[in-house]
Amino acid sequence: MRLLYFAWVREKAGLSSEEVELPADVTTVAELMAWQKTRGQEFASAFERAEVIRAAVDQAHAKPETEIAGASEIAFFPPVTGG
Amino acid sequence: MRLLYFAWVREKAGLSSEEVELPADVTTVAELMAWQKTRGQEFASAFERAEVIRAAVDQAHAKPETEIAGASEIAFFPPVTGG
Amino acid sequence: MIRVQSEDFDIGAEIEALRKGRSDIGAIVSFTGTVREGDGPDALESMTLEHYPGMTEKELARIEAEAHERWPLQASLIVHRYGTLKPGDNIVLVVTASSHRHAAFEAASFLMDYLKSSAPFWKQEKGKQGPRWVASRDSDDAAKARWDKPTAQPKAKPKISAVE
Amino acid sequence: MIRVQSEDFDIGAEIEALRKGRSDIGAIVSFTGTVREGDGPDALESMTLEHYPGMTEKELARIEAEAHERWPLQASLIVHRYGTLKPGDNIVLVVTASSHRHAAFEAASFLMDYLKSSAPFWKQEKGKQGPRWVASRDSDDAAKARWDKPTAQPKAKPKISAVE
Repeated sequence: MRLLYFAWVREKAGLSSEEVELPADVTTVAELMAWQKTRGQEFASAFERAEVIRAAVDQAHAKPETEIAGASEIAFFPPVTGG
Repeated sequence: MRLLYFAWVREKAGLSSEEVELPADVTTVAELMAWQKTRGQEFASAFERAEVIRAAVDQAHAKPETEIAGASEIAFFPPVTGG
Repeated sequence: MIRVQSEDFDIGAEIEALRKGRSDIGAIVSFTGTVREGDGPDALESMTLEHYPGMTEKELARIEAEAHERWPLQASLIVHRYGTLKPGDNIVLVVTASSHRHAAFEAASFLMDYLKSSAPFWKQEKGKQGPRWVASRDSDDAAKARWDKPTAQPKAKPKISAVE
Repeated sequence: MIRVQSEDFDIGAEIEALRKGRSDIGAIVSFTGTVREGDGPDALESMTLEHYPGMTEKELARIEAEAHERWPLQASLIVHRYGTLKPGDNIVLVVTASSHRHAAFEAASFLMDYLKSSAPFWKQEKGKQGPRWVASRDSDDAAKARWDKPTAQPKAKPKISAVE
């Protein structure tokens, strides 16, 4: 699965994208965020305030409870500030 | 006093402006409209539906009860359709 | 700024002039009204706009000043044409600039609603059925009424045993 | 139509392209968002917009399609820039065309509110105090919520002796 990071989540995580194999028990966006916190200091810092981080599953806005089975691309980012 | 006419009021009255001496008992816009109806066939036709005709006293929108004493220019026209 | 003219206007150039040299604006809204051709027996060949020189400028300036009282605008422009226009031609341009997008949107919408109900212009359409003066629309008065400030209710004298 | 680009856009040319050869439109609204310089210690030197290529285009197209579902639009355009911009530069352009002025105004306002809350862009400001990610604003979410459709009330099962 491809993971993408934007804005300050990208800066804190120290990378903009990666390919990962997820543990079998990670089935929702919220579980994926919890798992991210366990991946070392940078990820712990990037996902420390997980409640303010938004996610997109296959390029569509997702909720914490959104299922990620079968997704090919999941992105994490701060609330958007376009326009 | 200068009187001006616009759009179909102008067409029916047959003129776009004139200088007139008003009778002393004509003191409001409504009275001026009533007087206009007495000024021959064209004016009777132009002011027949007086209730839909709007007036401006010295280039500001006026009401039937607006006083006209001291005004130098009064205009009559259909409801506006700009924009 | 207001202008009444028979010549066409260039929307892009007008917006550029309004914002030139400014880096404090944030939001610019423009409204352009154009002549609609219509179809069938109502199809237009041309439209002639008559106006009341002198009063038109006063009304547009008054409406513009009221918009600046109501919203924090940094700049604004109203350009209204008169004379004979063809389908697709520009009739009116309103531009508002603010640091807040909702102020810019609302002020532009307000300007158009007020202009439709207050600016002394009259449209005569020419088509297959001969010339026809366009009638004003109740919906334009209703649109203007949207912006009426709430009237202070005169306090009713309390009636004895009145139900509140 | 939507476009995501680093280059600047020409407001007048975009509006002209949208209306070219059409005499059925009547009302064209444009919104242009620009970089505000700000002042004092918050004064900007530049602003960098990052976005999510692929998702950005999908979101803009989705938002535009929703506007066309809600209002009778004859044409629309969203252009959003990314990259590094300076004070006064254009960021975003929204244009809507309709035969009804209120539809054009409302759709443009809707597009901007949705874009602010949904399009995956992030702004980083650079000024005297070093780079700073712009925080999202609750007021933008509230602005988007203005457009929420009233939720259909689930029909309650009739109670015996219910009062209608």
